[in-house]
Amino acid sequence: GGDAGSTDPGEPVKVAMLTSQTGPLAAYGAAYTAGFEAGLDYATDGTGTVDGRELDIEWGDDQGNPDTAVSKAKDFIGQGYQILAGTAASGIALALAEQAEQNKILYISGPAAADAITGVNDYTFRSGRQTYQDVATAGTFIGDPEGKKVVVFAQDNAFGQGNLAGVQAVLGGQGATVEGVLVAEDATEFTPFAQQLIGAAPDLVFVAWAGASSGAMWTALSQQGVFEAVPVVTGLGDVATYGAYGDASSDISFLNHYFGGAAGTDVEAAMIEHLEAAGAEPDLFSPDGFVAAQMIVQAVREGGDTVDGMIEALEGWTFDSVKGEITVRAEDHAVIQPMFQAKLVKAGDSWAPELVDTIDAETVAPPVAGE
Amino acid sequence: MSTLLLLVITGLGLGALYFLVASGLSLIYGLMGVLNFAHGSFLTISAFLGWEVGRRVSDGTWWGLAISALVGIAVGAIVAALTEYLLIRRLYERHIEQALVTVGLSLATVALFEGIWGTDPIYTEKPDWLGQTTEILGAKIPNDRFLLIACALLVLGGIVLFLRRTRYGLIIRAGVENRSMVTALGIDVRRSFTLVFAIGGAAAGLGGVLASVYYGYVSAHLGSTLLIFAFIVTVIGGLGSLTGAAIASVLVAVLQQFANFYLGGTGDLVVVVALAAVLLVRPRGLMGKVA
Amino acid sequence: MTDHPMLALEHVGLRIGGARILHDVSLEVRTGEMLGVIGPNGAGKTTLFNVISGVMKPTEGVVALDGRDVTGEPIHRRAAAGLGRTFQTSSLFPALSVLENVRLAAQAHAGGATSVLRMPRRTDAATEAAFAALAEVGLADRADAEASGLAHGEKRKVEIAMLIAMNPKVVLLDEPMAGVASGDVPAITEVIRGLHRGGRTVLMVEHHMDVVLGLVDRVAVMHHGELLAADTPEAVMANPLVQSAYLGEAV
Amino acid sequence: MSEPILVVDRLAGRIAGQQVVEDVSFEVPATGVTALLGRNGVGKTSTIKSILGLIDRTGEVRLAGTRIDRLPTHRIVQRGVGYVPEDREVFGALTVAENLRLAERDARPRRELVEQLFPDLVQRRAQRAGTLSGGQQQMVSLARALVNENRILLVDEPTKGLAPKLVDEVAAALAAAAKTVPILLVEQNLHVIRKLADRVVVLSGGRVVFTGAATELLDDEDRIRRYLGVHDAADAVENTGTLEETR
Amino acid sequence: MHSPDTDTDTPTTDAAASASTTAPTARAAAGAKGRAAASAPRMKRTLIGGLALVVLLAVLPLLAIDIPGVLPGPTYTPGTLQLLAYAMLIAALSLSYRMMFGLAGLLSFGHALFFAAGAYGLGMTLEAFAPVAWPSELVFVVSILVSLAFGLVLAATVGALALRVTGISFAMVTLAFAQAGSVIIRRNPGGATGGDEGLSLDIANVPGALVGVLNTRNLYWVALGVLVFVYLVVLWVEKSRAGHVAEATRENELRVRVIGIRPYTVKLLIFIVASVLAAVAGMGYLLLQSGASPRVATADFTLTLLVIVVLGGVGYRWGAIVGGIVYTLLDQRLTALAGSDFIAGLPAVLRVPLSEPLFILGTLFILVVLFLPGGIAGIPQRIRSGRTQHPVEAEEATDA
Ligand SMILES: Nc1ncnc2c1ncn2[C@@H]1O[C@H](COP(=O)(O)OP(=O)(O)OP(=O)(O)O)[C@@H](O)[C@H]1O
Ligand SMILES: Nc1ncnc2c1ncn2[C@@H]1O[C@H](COP(=O)(O)OP(=O)(O)OP(=O)(O)O)[C@@H](O)[C@H]1O
Ligand SMILES: [Mg+2]
Ligand SMILES: [Mg+2]
Repeated sequence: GGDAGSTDPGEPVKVAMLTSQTGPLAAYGAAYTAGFEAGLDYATDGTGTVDGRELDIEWGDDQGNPDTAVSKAKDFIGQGYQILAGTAASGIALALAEQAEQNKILYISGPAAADAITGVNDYTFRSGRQTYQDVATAGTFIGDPEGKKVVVFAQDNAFGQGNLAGVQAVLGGQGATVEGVLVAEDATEFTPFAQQLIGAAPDLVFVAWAGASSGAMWTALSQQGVFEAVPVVTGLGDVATYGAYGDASSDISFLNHYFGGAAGTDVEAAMIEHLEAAGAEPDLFSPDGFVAAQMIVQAVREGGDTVDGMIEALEGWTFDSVKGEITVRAEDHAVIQPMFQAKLVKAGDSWAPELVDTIDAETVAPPVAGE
Repeated sequence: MSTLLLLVITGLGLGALYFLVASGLSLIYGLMGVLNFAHGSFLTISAFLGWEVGRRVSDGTWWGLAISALVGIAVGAIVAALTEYLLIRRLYERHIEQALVTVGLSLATVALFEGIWGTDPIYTEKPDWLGQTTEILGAKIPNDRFLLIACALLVLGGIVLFLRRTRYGLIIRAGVENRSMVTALGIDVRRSFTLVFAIGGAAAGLGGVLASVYYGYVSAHLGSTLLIFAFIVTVIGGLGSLTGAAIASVLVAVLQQFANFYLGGTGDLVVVVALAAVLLVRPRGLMGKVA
Repeated sequence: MTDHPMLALEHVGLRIGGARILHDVSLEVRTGEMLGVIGPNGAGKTTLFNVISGVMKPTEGVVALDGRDVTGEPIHRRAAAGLGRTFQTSSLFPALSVLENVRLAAQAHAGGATSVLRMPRRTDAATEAAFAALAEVGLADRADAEASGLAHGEKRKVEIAMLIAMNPKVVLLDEPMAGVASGDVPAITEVIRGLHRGGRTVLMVEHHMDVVLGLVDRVAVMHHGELLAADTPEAVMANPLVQSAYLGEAV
Repeated sequence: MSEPILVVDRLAGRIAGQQVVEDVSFEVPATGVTALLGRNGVGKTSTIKSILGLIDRTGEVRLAGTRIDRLPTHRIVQRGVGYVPEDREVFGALTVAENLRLAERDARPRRELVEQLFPDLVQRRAQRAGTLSGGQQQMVSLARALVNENRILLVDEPTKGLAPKLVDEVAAALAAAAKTVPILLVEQNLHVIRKLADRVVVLSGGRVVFTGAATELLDDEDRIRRYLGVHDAADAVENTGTLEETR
Repeated sequence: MHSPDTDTDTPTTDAAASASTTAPTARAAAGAKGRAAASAPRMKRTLIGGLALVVLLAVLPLLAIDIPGVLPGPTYTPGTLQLLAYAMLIAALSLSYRMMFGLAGLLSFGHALFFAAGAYGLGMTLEAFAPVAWPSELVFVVSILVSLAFGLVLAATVGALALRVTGISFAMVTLAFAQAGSVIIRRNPGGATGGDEGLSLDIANVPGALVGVLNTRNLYWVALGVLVFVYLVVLWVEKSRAGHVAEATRENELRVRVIGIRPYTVKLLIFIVASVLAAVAGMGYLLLQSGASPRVATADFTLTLLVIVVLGGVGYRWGAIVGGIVYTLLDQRLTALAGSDFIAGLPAVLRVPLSEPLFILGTLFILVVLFLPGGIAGIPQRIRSGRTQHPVEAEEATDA
């Protein structure tokens, strides 16, 4: 039983935030959290209240473990929380989306990139980009894809498969031949695959890689001379991974969701100022937290006290954010946003990203899910 | 052709890495009957401390690497000896409990490493030569594989000599079977046990430093990823047989390479299937002694 | 009655690696007979028992139990067919109680031993049989003790109680008196006699010659894996080879 | 009489918290064989293990005048104590040769002596001790103690499971050894005791109930019956001595 | 949990004799078998105690008991019920694992496979049946039966093969099967398992009463039902003749053969029963979590079970239950502790380790293995006997 479901106007609005504070994704969790706090500050003008109403924000640790996340979510929902946000793991985000639908609450997922989250149900929104947008960004690097051969070099897991599917849809749809070289997730030796890439003689190699093995993978590509043979593109990860590309850094074209300083907007400046005041640095997933905060404030401000009202307030909403103008597409809740192209340059002992180009939000907008 | 050669030689390199981890595991299991789940942690802590010291002395040079290796070996030996002294010794002849204690230790230490060094991998520098390749029959072989193979051979030879030339092997094999009878022959069996742990730990320590060269990073999970393969090769090779572990390391790694490349990335699957198949046909592994 | 021997070995041989452990052993034991098996240490007596009970498979020859060829049968099948044995060093279920040790033996014999549907009870037939067997060897008061804590002599008695509870047709006893205090020898001798009195066929390896000679109908002599003779005790004792290889000089 | 080699004073021993040796005091003279007797389970083995520190013990034990009851087992043994355990306790996974090599403590172990005593073992050097017959294992166990020079031997039921001929041989070997080293012997075979023992110590219920010259006990039917439970002394002797008659 | 009776009819000699240094865990399990047929009044008492406990657990969702620091909220709140239900399912799983490991001495590293088989089996069957036009209750029941059959076949196959070897080889063969299962689940063949992202429950044919946070209470009762069911089956098997033979097999396999019983049959039986029970717990898990994640198929998860069983006390059936519940609560609560202000205020030497829940759990576990060989369930016994060395005899009979 309990008194879940009723919220009195005037009472604080309860918001549950679930993200990794420990576990393998703790670093993403930290960036998201810092971004969220900056965003909340920005969207509420430093008051932490919306139209005089307190936002009562409760944080939970999902430990990168879906079971823990679901348990915590149920706990929150049971306590009457109607807004849930966060998580960087797609598996967890999908499980939470399921909870949101079953219990009719608002859920805004975190940095989790899976395309499947978009349009999964009416109650689920996202605050970050999705795989499709990454891929489409890369597609813009090679000019007209018609007749070109693209090889996707990825890990054989949901992330890699998703990227391959994305490339097939985006660039394949535009006339490119797309092949995948998928490597078992636990493989540690990439030298032969590097050979295979050269053997395939493509016009572009799209690398979708996450996790610790990326250093060894880049070393292998560089040692076997892949960069001399083919242009290589991949997504630029968070600050901690800048060292992973090693000598290959300067040879890779990076598509990028965000890095500190990429956007040059006023909102970004505000965010960075706030982050630095809090002792944090802007990073890949700072905007995701920031946007989530903006969306929550919007939902509370315009949506009244019903979940349906909040959904309505968010659907089709366009606003200025860190990366520029962002639209929450009404049909499937995709977040239409600009993307970046970047390169790494040597800065003393380490590497730093430099903006090459900003790709227009519409250019990389995913097709409406389910259509 | 050059792909085949590449697969075989990189397989050998990977096998060498497996063996460096498995050698200590096999020594400890074969002689003492302790299934040491904390072996991965010995490796990880050695890699971290080796890196911390090495990069301060001279980052990315041979000199720095040598320092790292020495520190890694020392740390591995000390941590392992302490583990034996503080935990394993109290549970002698209770092999299940010994294994359990090491499970607890690995849980706790991995968490601790995460707390200290964070969850992200920390990328490391290595001497330039190790990052380059040497061409053999048209295949560009990364040089660090040669280093791995050389070290694995050294460790294999060293441990075999230790077992052949000293009484320790004998003492420990007897001690595992009947500890009190060994003491009743006037032998201090505890010292031998600690020594074996230390040697196993030292091998893991060296393995840790070399693993960080191979992967190009150190992380709290460095050991756990390697440990499972080390277990597999130890078991396939035959528990307690060092040469068996060496042969199995190579077989498993090469098999894994080929399956990953030609059979759609099924390396892991093939390896576990091979494990089950070998054990069902030869329950004691390839070179296991008759129990 | 039966026209075949209870136990028959035909040209049984066993090699392990290059070593010849048993060679061309042929032996027939009549129903109800008690046969002593003697021979120097390492002659192959225990191995013979192992081959009969199925713990080891002979590399040559045939083992027949009650007229049936059992050479290829696993241990448990032979046991179920009525073959019971003890071990040279006591072999019990150390963490189980004495009663439980014996009851398992009784239950194995009664059938349905591994049924999940049946519960052992204080009052069921197997438990009663176990108590009876314990009473017979004089251990009824130790029924609840854990087997691992028994003194040596008591363990030997539990082994025999397990045999009684199994109610086997053929019994193999491997050195039942080893380590038994002189004072207890007569009592265990009596128990063995009781085993035999029930009409069972008994084979016994024993180095206590007085016990052997006092009990058995025939004595078989093993030497270097071969069966030298199986004859009356008097004849065997008179055999010069037995004297020189086994009995040795008088102390 | 010269000073005793081993003095045991108010020794008590526990296994897993249970008292198995209550309060045992006796001495082993510097020469000859002292037999430790008693029925099954009275604590003979436990007494020997207490002396060696293989089980928890309290009380005082002196070897040639120095206290050894605080020392760990291996140090006690290194002081020259040879031990032949009750159940042979050979290392089954090791070969015969390895078993013997492990036992060698002295710089010049007495290999020839052992080889001469147990020629069977020479043949079986490379066999794993676990596959030896019971009697062969007993030989390994004895050989492990005899291969070193010792100041005392603690021997627990050495003839258990041996064929009569070998019983004689082992008895002879022990008799020969006893010429140079004192022995504390646990034995059930009265015949062997009669032949070897100079003195006897009888245990009952974890305590010493009798000490004296061997003849004092063995010639007294009443004592034999009382202490060892043999109902008829003649029978007891016969038990192991039937052979002469039968032959 | 009720504590075992305080009266003991154990003769002292027996008690001490049982404490050997070699196999304390196994030993503790055996303990009171001689006293197996405990006196009737005692059995009645424990029966009543057990019933009372189940009834108490059953009415918990209707009460408002708050244990701050242990439970996240009062017992009627969905969060607490969810946590307790999860803990009970883990307890049920541990119980099945204990039957294999503690009773029959089968150290498997692959038990997680069967839990996953239950969870994924049911999830995939429900999805496969989703388009079928039968009444949804029927589909639900049929799906459960199909998954049970799947678990059974899988268990029989794996068991029949793995039990051909013993000891560490057995552990490794089970590990190999479980790894293979885990790899396959993660590979997401044909999109059936959802790969890394896990499988989400298709609720089309799941009874409405089991869906949604408001119905957590019902899921709690399902979990309690699973736990009681598993407990009763385990109790039954352990007390049966087969259970006793399994125990004997653990002690001395050759001896079992020689008295005329084939150990393989009994071991296989125990393996299959334990595995199917694990699958049942897995189904409960799928419903409770509205999905399944590949984590439950990993060897790490089996290791967690081992940790739970040992933490609770291998020698005691209710040890597995206590272990499962304590572990789950600790796992959750330590996370809360790790994030607390108190920890954040500590100096780094203390803060870093203490903010890692797994560090605390691992350390705790080591301490239990070293100093509490009977596990948590063995504490009352130790206090009573006042011994510090090893667990002596488990009063198994008393919690029956
Ligand atoms: N694997 C093996 N390799 C070589 N020889 C073996 C092996 N197994 C057993 N033997 C030998 O087989 C012979 C027979 O042993 P067995 O145990 O049957 O003797 P036994 O007559 O029972 O002797 P005891 O009276 O001493 O118990 C022994 O000499 C033993 O060493
Ligand atoms: N591991 C053990 N655990 C518990 N009690 C034990 C253990 N070993 C021996 N005991 C007990 O200690 C007592 C003394 O045993 P010990 O072996 O010293 O007797 P013993 O005189 O050598 O007997 P035997 O003639 O049978 O060899 C016995 O009552 C026995 O039950
Ligand atoms: Mg024999
Ligand atoms: Mg004794």
